[in-house]
Amino acid sequence: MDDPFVIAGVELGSRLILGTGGAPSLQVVDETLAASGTAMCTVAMRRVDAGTSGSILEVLDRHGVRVLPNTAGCRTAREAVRTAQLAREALETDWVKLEVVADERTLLPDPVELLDAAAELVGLGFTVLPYTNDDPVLARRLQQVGCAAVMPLGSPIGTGLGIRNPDNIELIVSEARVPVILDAGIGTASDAALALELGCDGVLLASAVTRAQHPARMAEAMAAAVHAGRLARRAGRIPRRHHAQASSPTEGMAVL
Amino acid sequence: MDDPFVIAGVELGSRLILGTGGAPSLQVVDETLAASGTAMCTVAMRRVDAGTSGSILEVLDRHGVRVLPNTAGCRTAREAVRTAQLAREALETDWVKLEVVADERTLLPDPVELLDAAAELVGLGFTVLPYTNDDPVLARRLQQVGCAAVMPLGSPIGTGLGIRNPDNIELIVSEARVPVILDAGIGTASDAALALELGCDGVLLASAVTRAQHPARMAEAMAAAVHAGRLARRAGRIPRRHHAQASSPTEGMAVL
Amino acid sequence: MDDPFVIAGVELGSRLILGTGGAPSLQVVDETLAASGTAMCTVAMRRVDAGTSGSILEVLDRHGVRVLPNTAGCRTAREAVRTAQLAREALETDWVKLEVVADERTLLPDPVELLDAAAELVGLGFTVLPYTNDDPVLARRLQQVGCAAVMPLGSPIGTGLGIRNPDNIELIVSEARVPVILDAGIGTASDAALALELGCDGVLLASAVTRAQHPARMAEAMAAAVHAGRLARRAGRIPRRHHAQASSPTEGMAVL
Amino acid sequence: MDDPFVIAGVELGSRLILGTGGAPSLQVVDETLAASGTAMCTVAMRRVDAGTSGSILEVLDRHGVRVLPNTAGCRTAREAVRTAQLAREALETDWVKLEVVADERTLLPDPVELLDAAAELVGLGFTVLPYTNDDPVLARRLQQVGCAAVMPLGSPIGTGLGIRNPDNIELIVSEARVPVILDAGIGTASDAALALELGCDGVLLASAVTRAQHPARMAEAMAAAVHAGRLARRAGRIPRRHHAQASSPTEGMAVL
Amino acid sequence: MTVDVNGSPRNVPPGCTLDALIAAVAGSLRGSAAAVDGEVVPRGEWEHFPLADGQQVEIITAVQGG
Amino acid sequence: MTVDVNGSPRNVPPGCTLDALIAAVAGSLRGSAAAVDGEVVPRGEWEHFPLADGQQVEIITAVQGG
Amino acid sequence: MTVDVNGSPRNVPPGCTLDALIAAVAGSLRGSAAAVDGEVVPRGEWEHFPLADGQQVEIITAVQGG
Amino acid sequence: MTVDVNGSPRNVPPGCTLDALIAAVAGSLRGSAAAVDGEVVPRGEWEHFPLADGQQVEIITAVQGG
Repeated sequence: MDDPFVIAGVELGSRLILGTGGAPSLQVVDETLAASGTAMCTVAMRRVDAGTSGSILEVLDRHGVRVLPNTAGCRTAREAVRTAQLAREALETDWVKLEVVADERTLLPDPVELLDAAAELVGLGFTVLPYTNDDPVLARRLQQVGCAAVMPLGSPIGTGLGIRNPDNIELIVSEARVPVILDAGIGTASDAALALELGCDGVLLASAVTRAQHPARMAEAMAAAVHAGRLARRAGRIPRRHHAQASSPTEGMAVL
Repeated sequence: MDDPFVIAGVELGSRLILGTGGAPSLQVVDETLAASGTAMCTVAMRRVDAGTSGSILEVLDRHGVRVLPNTAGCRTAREAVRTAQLAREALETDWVKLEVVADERTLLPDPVELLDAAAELVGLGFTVLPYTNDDPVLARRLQQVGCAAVMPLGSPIGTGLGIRNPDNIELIVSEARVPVILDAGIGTASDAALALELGCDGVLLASAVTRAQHPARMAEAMAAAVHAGRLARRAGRIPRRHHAQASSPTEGMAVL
Repeated sequence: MDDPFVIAGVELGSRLILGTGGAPSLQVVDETLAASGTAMCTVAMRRVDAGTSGSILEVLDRHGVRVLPNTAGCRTAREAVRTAQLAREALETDWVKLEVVADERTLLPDPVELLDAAAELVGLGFTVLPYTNDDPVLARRLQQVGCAAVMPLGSPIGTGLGIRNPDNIELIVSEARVPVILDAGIGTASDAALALELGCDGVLLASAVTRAQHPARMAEAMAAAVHAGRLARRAGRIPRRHHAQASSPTEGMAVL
Repeated sequence: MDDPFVIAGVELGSRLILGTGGAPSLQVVDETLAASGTAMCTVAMRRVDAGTSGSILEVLDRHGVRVLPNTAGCRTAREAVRTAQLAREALETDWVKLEVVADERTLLPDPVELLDAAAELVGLGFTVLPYTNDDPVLARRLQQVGCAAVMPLGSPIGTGLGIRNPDNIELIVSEARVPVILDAGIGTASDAALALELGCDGVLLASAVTRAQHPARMAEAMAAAVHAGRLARRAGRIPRRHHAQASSPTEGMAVL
Repeated sequence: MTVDVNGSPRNVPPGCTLDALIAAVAGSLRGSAAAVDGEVVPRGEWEHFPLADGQQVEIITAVQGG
Repeated sequence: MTVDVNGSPRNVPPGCTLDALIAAVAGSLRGSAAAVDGEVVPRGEWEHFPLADGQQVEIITAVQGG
Repeated sequence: MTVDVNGSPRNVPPGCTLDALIAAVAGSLRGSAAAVDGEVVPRGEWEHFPLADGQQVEIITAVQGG
Repeated sequence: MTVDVNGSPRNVPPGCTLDALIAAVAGSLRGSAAAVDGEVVPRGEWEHFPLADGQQVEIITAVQGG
């Protein structure tokens, strides 16, 4: 593969990372995995007796997809670190999608708790992929404490509003020494393509696929969009011009 | 094919239509055709002795691509009609991309001349695909006089500014009884995906590919983007929400 | 006044033109006129016995405001010309806001009928202010047939979506030889300020004021916004920069 | 005044706060103060012998304008706290515009240092007005430690890019228990009006006025824009609609 | 005789002129205008403009409008 | 004795070890993990980790999540 | 005799027909077309279309275009 | 003796107090403030604040700033 996607020394076969939340059934998860060609999916960690089913892991296994546990629902560094530790014991992976949100209404990351949790988890030997806001300074600090990637939001989780501030994403990319993965806010394929065009190395999305009217079809759309956006980034787009420029010759017109 | 793209009763194998103008060489045209999988390309009609080469037709033949002559450079209905007639004799096709521009600076269509030319060409038995602005009323009138498709601009030719007024494109699509093809203004892959997501049936672009730093790679990107956008349109995207919505369960949190 | 606003040789005391439609009562019209400081208002022409009241004219008289009859509701050049003629006889003014819309759903101008009506009315000695779309070519043609101003829309009538395509408005302004008045689509004060900043000479709005929760207050807001936007245009704004630039000195820092 | 602007119990006569940096001369500062009607201006603290002139204070005195010292150029909480202490001794005010930036290139606030400095200064009895990014969570935390206002950026300092993410500003406003002042990024009058329309209580700007081609005129424009935006916010704008709505009666058309 | 005024039949005295009809319908001549059988009649002609049985008359005035 | 498992009291035999509890609650050891009184217990220690009366045990597993 | 071809004078033998001229100018008949004195001549008529001295002939073909 | 003022050495008479230095450097006490060896000295203490040889003094004032 002439354009590998590598996180913490591990090459992933796809730049599209899927969240499995929101899918109406494991059958739908199964179909979306097949359609998306993804190589890594997130899962949440919850009490065994909360009417949950462990068989999401079987679905991921069947597709040979890497599992990325998240710390969704955690509000403090303490909770997040313990949740990551539980995930490591349960899933035997030291990779974690670190989420520490400030409240249930906005689901926005708490910058202080997030940074504390990231530093502690790195110290505990985790490979930390933090879900963060689009602040370039926080992204920089997360790298300084040793995160393996930074995952800025395009817009709040589940909103489908796309990338609200492309300038910030471009700024994060321009400074990044680790992969940048656009996480949260993707609503449709063009949003995903734009993320890659802005220089993101990958996209992580859940609701846009799992809650679409036809999840598997949208999963296929997202896979194509990520491919398109990456190629476009590498193809060197034409500059934006304020005046028109003809694409047909201006000489050699017949006199009619 | 479960989602055919049909213009005037003819099914085209790709929703991506390429203009060949601006490519530095026929070799590049050849590579972009291969990479794009396009089924139809535009050509301009010019005097034989203007240092021109007829072999663009051979390149199109080699790829089994349909030729769509344009009337680029024409400023009046009279010029455009005669140019279309010459194209019909030269290329033995009655399909024409109708361009009647108001001036060389903006290359914007002249609504009055365009409508007159369209009506006359339909009367002469042509299959008319007009390059138009994004006015829904003009698009409606072009359909009323019998055009086989309408091709509104996203932004002025060659600017790469994308789709400046998505509301107008959506309005044109919502009323259209013929295929709507986004023509002009595409700068990168996400622009093309957006066009399909807005409901356009296809995209016509030239400079975005032929003037990219790596034309063949951008052609491949555009093919993937058009595929992605069409699938996303048919997949039924999630609604835009102003408040966040969790994609992980809110129950079953461990107490840590 | 060092920056006069002149249409057809007549200086108007305000760059804000108000439509009176949509106001819940003449009392509200009276208050909004007072708050806005406008110098010209539009009225519609309707059958006397349609439960209408002529006293809108008395309100305008009381404020010394010029009346600008419109041809709202007309769908053909023929209807619009006759309506303008009736308005001239009724109101003894040869100024007319020319509206020829294509349908009731979009209320978008019909470019062909509009241009025909404009040419005929100019020939009949009218001072024609056409409500048009944002097509720079149509704006140019309306000037060529002798219109005294061009009044492009920002977005469809009554939508409050603001200026959807600022590029087109700037293009119209850059070519205009008559005043350009942004008509339709204004939703709030910043939209009006932006219109002037883009180079428009004035703004015409109705619903944004008459249908606001507090019409008189919004009228005052619009007057201030038009003033602000015009001053800003003339003040020469700073260029947009992609990198930050300090506004405090970078030398002379104390070492602390 | 029926709509007072109050910070920390002090009513200010204008919602427009001016930075004095970037003005080519004190004469220009003098003119912009007069034109703006501002009630508070920021100053920076620098070494006496750095070719600086103390007489900016005389200009502010002459206009009866409150002085708001900033901590511009500080990169750590320690520096910022000491700079604020020096300002308090020098200017005999305990109000401070707290700036702690992460680097000279982006001039973006460092969330961690900013929050630490804010908490310490509040503890030292300062009235703290922090320049922050547009993260609603950081804004909330700054309020929790006792800041008297929050001053989110619209876009980076000096860029004139306006408000890049209105959603975040609206979110900050919706949660705020102290005044929200849009600080940084304003380029022209419509940007300032928009800030107030989004619910900000005031605007702080420097370069947009001091570096405009005609600073005093732009200062007057900004004063009008802030007034317009505030009135519009309080007037209750019309909702955005996707379909047109006539502002003239649809009944009573004459048959012509 | 009967003329159609704004879509409704109306009896008018024989020899009724347009100015009389406008005054009767609109209350005054100011601010109104009329078209007879689709043709606009200039204000100056109203006084001497005789109406004929069965004519279509439109009488309009200014109302609030955008 | 009684331990609190995921918020509910549960009787377990004296000397019950964590691996037995996890197996009983989760059906298998694979894909699950546990914390006792707030401290995460490494998988390798489960077999020999004795439970004491009144301890708070959290047993979690992976579920669909974003 | 002399005809004007694409803006330049060109000598052609008397009785020269359009197909001959196109073949000479364009190298082949395929992919080209012609207008004489502003009127497009259908491909089927070229063979028998006689040229006259002083006529304006436009001969065009397809080139790369947007 | 010598103190460092804003990064440059400056000779001051023995027993020189901070208020005298500020007045000498800034021209007046109004609008200025000082830190000695990194600690800010409250305005009320200037009069009796003795300077010592080799101290680092920062004297600042207000300038135009954003």
